[in-house]
Amino acid sequence: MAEAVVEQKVSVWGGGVSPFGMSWGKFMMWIFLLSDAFTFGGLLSAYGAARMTAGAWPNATEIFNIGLVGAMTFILICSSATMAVAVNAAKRGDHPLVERFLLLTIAGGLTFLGMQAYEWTHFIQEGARLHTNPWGVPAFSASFFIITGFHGGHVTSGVLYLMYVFFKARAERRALEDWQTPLQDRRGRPLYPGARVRVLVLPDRPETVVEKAHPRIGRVVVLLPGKGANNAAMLPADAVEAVEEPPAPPSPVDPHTRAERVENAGLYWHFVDLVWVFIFTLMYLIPPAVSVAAAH
Amino acid sequence: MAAAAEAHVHVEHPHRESFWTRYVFSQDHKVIGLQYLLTSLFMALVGGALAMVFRTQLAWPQSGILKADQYLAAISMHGTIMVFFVLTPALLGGFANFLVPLKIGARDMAFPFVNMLSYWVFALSIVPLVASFFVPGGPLNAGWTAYPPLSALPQAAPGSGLGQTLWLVSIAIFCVSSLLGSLNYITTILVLRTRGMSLMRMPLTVWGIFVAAVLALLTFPVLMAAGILLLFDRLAGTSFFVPGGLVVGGQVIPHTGGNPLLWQHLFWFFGHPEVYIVILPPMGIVSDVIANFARKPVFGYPAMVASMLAIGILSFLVWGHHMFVSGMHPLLGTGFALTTLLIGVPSAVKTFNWLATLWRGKLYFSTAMLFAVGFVSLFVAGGLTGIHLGNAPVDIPLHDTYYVVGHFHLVMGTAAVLGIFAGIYFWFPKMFGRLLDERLGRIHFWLTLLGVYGTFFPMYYLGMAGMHRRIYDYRAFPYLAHLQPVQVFITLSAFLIFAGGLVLAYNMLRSLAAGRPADRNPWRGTTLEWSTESPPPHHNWPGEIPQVYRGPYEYSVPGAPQDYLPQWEPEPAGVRVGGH
Amino acid sequence: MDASPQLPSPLEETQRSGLSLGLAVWLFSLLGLGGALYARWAWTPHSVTREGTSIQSLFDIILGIILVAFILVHLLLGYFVIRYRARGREAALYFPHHTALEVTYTAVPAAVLVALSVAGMVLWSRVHAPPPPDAFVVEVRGEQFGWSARYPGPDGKLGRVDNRIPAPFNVDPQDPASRDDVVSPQIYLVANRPNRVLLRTRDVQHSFWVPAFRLKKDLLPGATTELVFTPTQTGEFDLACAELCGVGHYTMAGKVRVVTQEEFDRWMRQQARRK
Amino acid sequence: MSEHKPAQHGYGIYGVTWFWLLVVTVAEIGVTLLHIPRGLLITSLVVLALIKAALIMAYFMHLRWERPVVATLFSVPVALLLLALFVALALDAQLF
Repeated sequence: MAEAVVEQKVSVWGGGVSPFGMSWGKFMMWIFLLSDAFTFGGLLSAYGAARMTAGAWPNATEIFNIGLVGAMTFILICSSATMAVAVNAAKRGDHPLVERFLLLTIAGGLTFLGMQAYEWTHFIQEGARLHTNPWGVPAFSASFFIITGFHGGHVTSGVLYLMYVFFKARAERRALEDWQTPLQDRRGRPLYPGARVRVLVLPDRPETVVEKAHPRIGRVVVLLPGKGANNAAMLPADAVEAVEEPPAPPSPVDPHTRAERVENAGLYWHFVDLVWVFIFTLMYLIPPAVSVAAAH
Repeated sequence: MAAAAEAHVHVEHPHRESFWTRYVFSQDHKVIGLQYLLTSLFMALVGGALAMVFRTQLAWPQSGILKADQYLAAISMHGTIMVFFVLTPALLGGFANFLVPLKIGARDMAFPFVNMLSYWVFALSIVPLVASFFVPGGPLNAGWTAYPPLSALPQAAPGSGLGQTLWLVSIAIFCVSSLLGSLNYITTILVLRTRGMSLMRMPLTVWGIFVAAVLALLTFPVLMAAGILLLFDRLAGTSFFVPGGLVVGGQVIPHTGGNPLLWQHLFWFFGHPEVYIVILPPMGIVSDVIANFARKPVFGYPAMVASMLAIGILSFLVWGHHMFVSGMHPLLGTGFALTTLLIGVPSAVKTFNWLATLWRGKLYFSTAMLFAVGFVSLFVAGGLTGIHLGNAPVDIPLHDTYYVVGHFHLVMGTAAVLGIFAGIYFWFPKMFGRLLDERLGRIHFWLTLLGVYGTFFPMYYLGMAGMHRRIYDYRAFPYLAHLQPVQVFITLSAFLIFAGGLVLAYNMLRSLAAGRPADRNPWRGTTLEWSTESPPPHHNWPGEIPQVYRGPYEYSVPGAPQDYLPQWEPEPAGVRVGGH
Repeated sequence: MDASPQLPSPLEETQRSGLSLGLAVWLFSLLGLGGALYARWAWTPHSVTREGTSIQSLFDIILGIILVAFILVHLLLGYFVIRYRARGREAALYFPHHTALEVTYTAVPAAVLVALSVAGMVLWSRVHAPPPPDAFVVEVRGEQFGWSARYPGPDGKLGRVDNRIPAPFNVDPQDPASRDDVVSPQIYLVANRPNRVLLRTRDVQHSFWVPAFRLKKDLLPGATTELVFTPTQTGEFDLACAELCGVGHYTMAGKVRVVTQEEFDRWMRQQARRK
Repeated sequence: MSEHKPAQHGYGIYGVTWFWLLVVTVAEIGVTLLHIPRGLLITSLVVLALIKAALIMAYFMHLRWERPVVATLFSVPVALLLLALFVALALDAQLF
């Protein structure tokens, strides 16, 4: 496999191709998830050990509302599915769809967190604390709070991560739209950022530099010379005229980076779902050999 | 990912950087590597000084220069500092950062920003550790392994108060730093190799760092999980590690239902791979140094790589040999004994390959070479007794005695340190453009070698006599009291090692200012780091990154114009290079 | 590529002679060998249990093997270092691999290590064999920082203990099985019959370590561990705590007395009378 | 780095995966309500969890479309190592 790497494309930066056939960012996300799997693995095996050490254990299906937990699982699976659609859409370049499904995923994550907060509140009201609980098995509530809390922390950071990706995707789509439909001056010549223009409405300052164009607003931001960097004016497009036409600037958005950002966030989000599969099974579903009831 | 893309864009631009971005919050792998290396060398002085103090106490227990709790604090901090703050960051931090991009032909790490972050998170983790010296009760008393309940209950020892909590916080932060570092090393090595640098053409140092980084990536999280649970036990009253019904110092402990073996399993699941994290990179460094100064290819390069991988895989499955007398299930003892002895096979292969590399070489004894040969000797001297300790029944009398102390200090402590020293003498000219002084280097070497043998061989003998670890005063034990002269001998030898360290510090400072200037390739080496200037410029090569044409150790190829064929030079006419 | 001037290589000027290093390697290995043999002969306690003697034999066999390997490797290392120093224009041998040699020195250590590990497994299962029902039973309790022991009385049963009970040895006085238990700071074992030492800690982890027995076992908080072995010699032997247990760890020295059955029975009758 | 291929499948596969994940989840809750022996129950729960994990990794995390080496290296060692850790812990938990 390594020999195949040799004659690949060349850049000043250099660098071959990963034997795993993926880019740096995605590869790093994967190995980060491997590492994180071991954090959860450590916690969950500690939970298993604590449970077996304790002998008797409360029956989680009786304490927690399994309907609610089932619904949480349902929500998380749905959000994983919407995320998968967003990733696929990003690969196809269907960006409005990406944004819509990212929002759906974020909504799923927030719903999950809300339900978890409700579940915690309920559990705490029943008398569960980190170091004690009415069932007389301290490790039961301790491991519940720590592990679901750690997972909830992952969901929270996942939601923040997805929000970042969403806003970045939206900003990039807008930047791209700006770039794809450059503003035209009143003679129909394209106005790229950096174009020198003649300002028609300000006869005393005939030549200025366009710093930025906002086609959707239909206005041009004109940087006025001689007045300092912050001296800008917003003008309608038909108030300017291009003096010379600079070449089109490179695209502000790298399609590959753009798709991959969504894909990496997706990997993280699916991983959080994956961990929940095991938490759901090990902490909620598997019944104890000897169960204890609350000492009310 | 974004950071790397930006770095890509900036390649051609001249760099205007302030002092802060250039030397403090630098994203240049070479600066970060040196930051790591110098920090860990400084920590080595701290950890070494602690050892000098408690060795003095042991040699002359009647002197009482330490109190018993101070003694325990000193040994615990010595272990912690040496493992977490010297060996790990010097190798998977210092050398990994400095060497990986230079050796595989990359302009920088894959994620320079994450790289900078990993150093500063590491620096942050030192703060609570040092702070623990100044809190009531002092630093932890429970040893670097911090076994609960001793480490979980503030009543159990003076250092089990705030000092222990700070220790856990420090280690948890360190785990994060280690994660950030490993992500970078693994990604960089797999993805950023230059044209022609196939996996089987990578220098063994890179292989060692790669396998060590994989181990760190997968085991530090488990330590972090254990540390989090222990913090909860200490601060929130949970009972993961503390069983019910304990009475400490007349006080009934409120915890119930915990399992102290859980900590031992989680800790050693990390702890055993950790010893390979600190020994695999020096194995690579020593292979590079020996090949260079023997002017000979490393013998059996594929076997060297295979044995590193085998050690890496097996190292995950041997952790239980630290627990043979802990009362764990006997079945586990059998399994762990088998895997532990199996891991001896690749270690033996590596030793024989180093010997075969020396055979009929053309040996130049620079200081780096002296340390490399010393490494081989210590690795053998320490590794062989692993056959005793890995054999479950034989471990029973030896466990937790000085036999173990001698074993691990030789095989993963001082051997790794000698590997680091070899690396410093070898790459100092690449780091700073000046050579270290060879005469001072030889003084450093002989002090270190004499000191190490004098310190750790007698520890085996004390272990055979039955001396158990971590005791402040052995005079209550008649079978140990008469061995005090041995203790004095050990302590005097240990002073030699520390003196050697001071010589190195002086040598580095002096050579930085007035060392002999070095050209690109002072040692006439073959690997890519020698193809660029000393020290290398920002982004490592002024022009294009060199392409790689052959394996890393083509020394003394018959028919070649000189006795080394660098990886970056195209095939000279009329020479057929074997190997890879 | 080579824009900067090439300076003379320090390689040409480094020390060539490996004589001192080679001699040092030889000297150290011989000293190491001598020290190991001397320590084995003069300092290692003579084993006074049947299991300890077997362990010691396996230790000795392995010691022999590793000392041979140690000396061989160091003889070669020292010889190569002295013999193959850089001399004149003679080049090094280009010798990157040799499959037969490599296979040999992988297979031989593997065979030796597997054989040793099988021997170890056999011995390990012997040391961990379940105790025979007629074994002599004693319970040893460790605490910060001392040892005490309890012996079942004529009923052969040890009563319930709970660390929180302020009675001697934390024995529950309510439990009828504990009435005839004898509690003492003296640890007695009986020679020439299987002894089952139950190990219990009151606070943190300790380790029961009698160098002359060549046996050791941790005292695990929350559980009872045990050692089963047969002492072969009477006498008084030193006991130490081998697991760091706090500030007074180094003061946890004790004695274990191995006595004949008659002597022990006599002592038990005395204790019962005193009660 | 690697050339960017557009996804070769439609969105339908996610719907199908989503459906089966829900079916397995319902089955998981369902088996806990049946009165079957505990050993069998635990086995079936673990098997169902592994099926879910495999579905998520294969289709949502796209391991089915990565090189086989990726799927192997990123799942088998994790599973084996964590299993080893868990077995060791489970054997020792019986002491208490």
